[in-house]
Amino acid sequence: MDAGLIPASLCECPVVENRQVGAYRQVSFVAPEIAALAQPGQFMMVRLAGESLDPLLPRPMGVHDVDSDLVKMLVDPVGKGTVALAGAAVGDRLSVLGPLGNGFDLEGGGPAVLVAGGMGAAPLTMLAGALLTRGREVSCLLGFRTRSQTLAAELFQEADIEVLTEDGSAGRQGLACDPLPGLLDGQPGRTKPEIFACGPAAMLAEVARIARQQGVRAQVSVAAHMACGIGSCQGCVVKGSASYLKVCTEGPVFDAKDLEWK
Amino acid sequence: MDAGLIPASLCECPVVENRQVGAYRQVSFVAPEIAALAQPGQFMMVRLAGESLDPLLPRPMGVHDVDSDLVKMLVDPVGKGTVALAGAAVGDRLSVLGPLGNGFDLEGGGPAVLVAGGMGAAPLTMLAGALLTRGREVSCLLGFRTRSQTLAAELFQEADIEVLTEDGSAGRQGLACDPLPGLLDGQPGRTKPEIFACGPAAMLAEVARIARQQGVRAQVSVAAHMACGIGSCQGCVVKGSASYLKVCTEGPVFDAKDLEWK
Amino acid sequence: MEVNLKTRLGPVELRHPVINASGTFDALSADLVLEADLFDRFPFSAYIPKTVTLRPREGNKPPRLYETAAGLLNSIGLANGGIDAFIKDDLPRLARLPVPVIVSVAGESTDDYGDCAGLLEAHPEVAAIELNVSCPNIELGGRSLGLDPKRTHRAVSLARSATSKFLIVKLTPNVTDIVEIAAAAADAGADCISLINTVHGMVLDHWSLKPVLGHITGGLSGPAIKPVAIRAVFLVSQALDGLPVIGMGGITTGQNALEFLAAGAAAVAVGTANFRNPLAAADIVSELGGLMQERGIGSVEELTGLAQK
Amino acid sequence: MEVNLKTRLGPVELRHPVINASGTFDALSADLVLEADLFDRFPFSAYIPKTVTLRPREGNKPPRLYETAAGLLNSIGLANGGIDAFIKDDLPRLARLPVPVIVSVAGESTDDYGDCAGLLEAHPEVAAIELNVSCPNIELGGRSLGLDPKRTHRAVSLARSATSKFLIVKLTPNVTDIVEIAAAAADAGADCISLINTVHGMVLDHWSLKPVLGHITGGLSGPAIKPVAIRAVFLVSQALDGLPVIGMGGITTGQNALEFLAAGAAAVAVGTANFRNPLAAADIVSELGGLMQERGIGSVEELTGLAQK
Ligand SMILES: Cc1cc2nc3c(=O)[nH]c(=O)nc-3n(C[C@H](O)[C@H](O)[C@H](O)COP(=O)(O)OP(=O)(O)OC[C@H]3O[C@@H](n4cnc5c(N)ncnc54)[C@H](O)[C@@H]3O)c2cc1C
Ligand SMILES: Cc1cc2nc3c(=O)[nH]c(=O)nc-3n(C[C@H](O)[C@H](O)[C@H](O)COP(=O)(O)OP(=O)(O)OC[C@H]3O[C@@H](n4cnc5c(N)ncnc54)[C@H](O)[C@@H]3O)c2cc1C
Ligand SMILES: Cc1cc2nc3c(=O)[nH]c(=O)nc-3n(C[C@H](O)[C@H](O)[C@H](O)COP(=O)(O)O)c2cc1C
Ligand SMILES: Cc1cc2nc3c(=O)[nH]c(=O)nc-3n(C[C@H](O)[C@H](O)[C@H](O)COP(=O)(O)O)c2cc1C
Ligand code: FES
Ligand code: FES
Repeated sequence: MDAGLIPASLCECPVVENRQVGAYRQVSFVAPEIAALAQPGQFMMVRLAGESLDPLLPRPMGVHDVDSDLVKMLVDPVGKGTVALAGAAVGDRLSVLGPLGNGFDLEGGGPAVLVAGGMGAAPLTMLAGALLTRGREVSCLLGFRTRSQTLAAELFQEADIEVLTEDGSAGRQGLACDPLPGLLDGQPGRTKPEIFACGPAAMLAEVARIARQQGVRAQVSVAAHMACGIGSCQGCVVKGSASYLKVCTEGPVFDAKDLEWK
Repeated sequence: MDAGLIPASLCECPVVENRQVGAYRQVSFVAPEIAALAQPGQFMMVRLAGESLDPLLPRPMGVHDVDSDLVKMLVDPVGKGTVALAGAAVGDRLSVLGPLGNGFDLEGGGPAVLVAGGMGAAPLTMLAGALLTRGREVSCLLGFRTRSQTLAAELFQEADIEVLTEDGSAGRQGLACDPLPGLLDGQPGRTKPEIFACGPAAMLAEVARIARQQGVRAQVSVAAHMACGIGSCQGCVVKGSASYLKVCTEGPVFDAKDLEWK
Repeated sequence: MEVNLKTRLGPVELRHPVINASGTFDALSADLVLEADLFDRFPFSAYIPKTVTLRPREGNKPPRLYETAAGLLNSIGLANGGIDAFIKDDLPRLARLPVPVIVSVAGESTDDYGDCAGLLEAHPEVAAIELNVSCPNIELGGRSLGLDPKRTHRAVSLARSATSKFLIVKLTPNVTDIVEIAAAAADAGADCISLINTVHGMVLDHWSLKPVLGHITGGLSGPAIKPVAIRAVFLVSQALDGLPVIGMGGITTGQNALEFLAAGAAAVAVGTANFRNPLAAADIVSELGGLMQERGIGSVEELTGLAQK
Repeated sequence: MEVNLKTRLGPVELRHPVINASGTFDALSADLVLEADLFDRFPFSAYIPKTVTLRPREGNKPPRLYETAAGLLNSIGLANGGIDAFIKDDLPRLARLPVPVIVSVAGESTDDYGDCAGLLEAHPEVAAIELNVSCPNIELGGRSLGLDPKRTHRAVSLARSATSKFLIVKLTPNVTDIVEIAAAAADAGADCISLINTVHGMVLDHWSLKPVLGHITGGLSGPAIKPVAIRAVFLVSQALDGLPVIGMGGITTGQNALEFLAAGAAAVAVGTANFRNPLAAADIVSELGGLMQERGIGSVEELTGLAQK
């Protein structure tokens, strides 16, 4: 998880599609520079191009998928900025800075378990693809609040998937982490899997706890409010084991053991 | 020019057309209540419906024309608020409060001279129609900066029109007021015309001067920054001969003799 | 769950916590311009007319308004007909309102505060008095009185001696330490603190590059100043525990009102948002009720000060 | 017409009037993340790194940021590695920049200002020093030093005795009378006043209704505060005739920069707008040139203070 040495660029990108996927909007836009460079787990700073000062700043959005010149993001409209992005119409222009952040480290070997909570599934589609390409075995645990929130399993076509919902309305009832200990132990003679996780803070803390307990490596993608996305403002920090770490340039993916967990 | 006793209403109005007219945008929207009540010279407080706080407030816009359920405004995009209104797309919704203000007093008799500078022509279309319906003779002096700014003469179909431009690129060279003294005197035995004027402050001051000199009545529609449009904020005042007058409720049309002119 | 929106400012009972900010809603003018039944479906739970002064004031030279990013700059300058005309002409008409009337007064000298309060004392239609010690657009020797704790103390003391009515003091945020000023007002006998008046500001004309406002500088209101207002409400209500606070500054939604109440206000006032929509307060009240329900907050009393706990 | 965009801050010559606001652009980090030639086409005419303090500071507890209406609230808390590390690690790398470097320092005690200025004195790469007496996010006995004219005077005097470099003092707008503070700084030997640092504010979380920021309160920046900043620049540059002012607060366009210069600034700084677009300053500079041309204003000198004439 080195600071990316690939230069990020700022582009004005026309929106070519905006469709509903589960409870989210999947927005596709033309961004050849970003499409060429983006790695799983990287993100972009995105806003509607134009003069309006409300919303004022771009929002961090994971690279959900790349399809030749197109970049796709999956937007969960939780507040002012994401509502504006989710409403981008075909033909609208986005101001996009990216790709940013380190992305996941794919160099490890052995099987991979991907754990996602809610929108955390967004960046994992690309990751699953990249891991499969490298010949790694991939299983996914996808947790959601309820059926209407679940992300279509088609997002993870070739991987082995288990969907969980808190209310049991789809897949198994429970949280994304529930099956994790079972997947990690009980496989004598096999390399222990590496964990890749993205989701709410509480889920990541649980992933970190399980990983430590089982002695496996966990790469976690964490969220933070961001202003700049390029290391200028020091606004996006999380507590590392020694000092504060900038999520935008030192993350958003961290080795769980390098962070402080409450 | 009594304070309107007709109740104004606040409506969300879908835009059905937005077309270029001269250098301006003519935006038509569905507003049956306003269409039914609006009088020449009245205005509306208009903004794009929605949550964005920039622009924050509605802008005063004259009622340009009414066509059964439709109301039309003519927008000169001079700043943030008018640029947003000029960009309203078909299907967008406007938040509209109106009709507001007193409008022109149509009760006088005799011929009428309408004097407009630039966008000041917008409210005079309806006025010309109303005066013609009342059997009054109408001549219009329309002044513009240059040819590209002139408002299509079709806006004033049945009236007698003279177009002037400052650079002579269309119609006669000069200012809207230049021919006014000639129209007022030199007609022995006839009732002196009444003046109706709308346009920049300097033009209105000149109209007031000529009217005083020639002893004719001039009704002038004045502009002011407005916040509320309904007499709440006291922000829109102009200096009357005795005290400050609120443009939104005591105007926007005043008898020129009731205002203080520098 | 039943949500109880009632609140009270001392003896003044309010059927919900949303009143208007002085100078931003003229009920008499709006009643003429808007639908005929405005007084019956009045959106505010109490009505505060624009600040009145002892003598009539014509107000500042126009232009008096300019929109800024998510804000509004104004320099009205307390244009009003004077307290005598107010008592004679407006008060009887306002008595028809279905809600309590709170009268806002400002002094052109410190003594005026006592005189104004004294003149209102005899009128039962006046439910409470708000002392505006904070208008940025009139100057007493160059500085508004609410910038100084001693002068604030004196103005409030004079009014306190002249009236037994519920006494609200409205403060300016343009000070180094607003808690110090609030404490001075409380010490002088204020029953309630109103926060905030507008923030000092100025704009230049795009083209001429000269100040837009006739008065050169003005007061900033609207969503732009909401964080400044939330902080003031939080700090003052925390420091003066027990004294009710009326919170305002940029409230445009029920969510905003919820936040001011959580910050420590017992009631909130809507100002600039009235210019976006003259009946905005009705929406704000119903949104507020819905949001309290969603969060399981049963009453305004329970909500007030939640952010401090 | 040729427009001359050059300006100067005392001995420091700037090729145009747009510099960055401290804490809003990290040239070393941006150089890693953005295109490889950032240093060659550096958008600012001088570079100010984030404020450094005598000892390292880890900064405030997150969350440290929240967007408000046309504004940004932050409580970074002067996170920095300390002045020794800055001089050793950063300064040599910054010397590669094609523009002068102005170093911003803040004290955790009044004496620190003198010590920091003294440590920078020996380094020719430092073109000027900015004393940040105005950070709202670190507290010296609860109050930032720039809130008080006497303490400001003392801090500036200490720095003045320690350095002969061009000395800029950056003030907070969160005071009753900013001209009084500016005069104290000038009297103590400041060569230039920088205006404004952020405005005190606070936000509550939509859902939990608790303060969002780990530090509870923070500083508001961005277009929302532009009217506050324009007023401060206008009043201070009028009062301290002759002392150059660096204006900032919400500048996002060339038009905005034009207005700050007209209000009285000799140079302007771009802060929050860098977060909308890290190369915003390049657009601002070219827009500014175009607008000056349109208005027939031939030089920054001619433009500075136009609003006051
Ligand atoms: C590296 C990274 C990648 C992301 N990828 C995606 C993505 O692919 N799709 C997506 O929909 N969202 C993604 N997010 C989250 C998204 O950026 C936030 O939801 C967004 O910034 C919220 O802005 P808003 O104006 O809509 O909400 P606000 O009104 O600012 O806030 C609404 C609520 O969300 C919380 N919130 C705001 N910003 C953040 C944040 N950055 N992280 C966590 N909570 C926040 C607030 O505290 C509040 O409770 C990502 C965040 C990061 C840091
Ligand atoms: C009764 C009335 C009727 C009007 N009818 C129309 C109409 O039919 N079509 C139309 O295009 N415009 C009309 N206007 C003018 C229009 O309201 C202003 O141009 C608009 O408010 C400017 O807002 P803005 O945000 O676009 O510009 P801003 O950015 O606010 O200002 C741009 C420039 O316009 C000036 N300006 C701003 N507001 C006003 C104002 N109210 N009057 C004069 N100058 C102003 C500013 O000083 C500045 O120089 C009318 C105004 C009034 C009072
Ligand atoms: C146009 C206007 C006029 C105002 N007049 C007064 C006034 O007369 N007395 C007063 O106490 N406050 C006055 N204020 C301040 C408001 O009451 C309120 O404190 C401030 O605007 C902040 O609230 P808001 O952001 O909701 O508008 C006025 C504000 C505006 C915008
Ligand atoms: C995230 C952030 C960090 C800041 N850090 C500093 C700082 O370290 N030193 C300082 O003097 N000002 C700091 N400021 C204030 C800015 O330099 C500037 O004075 C203020 O933001 C107003 O300008 P703007 O509206 O253009 O951002 C910071 C502002 C922001 C938003
Ligand atoms: S978002 Fe600015 S440093 Fe990370
Ligand atoms: S616009 Fe508010 S009183 Fe006229």
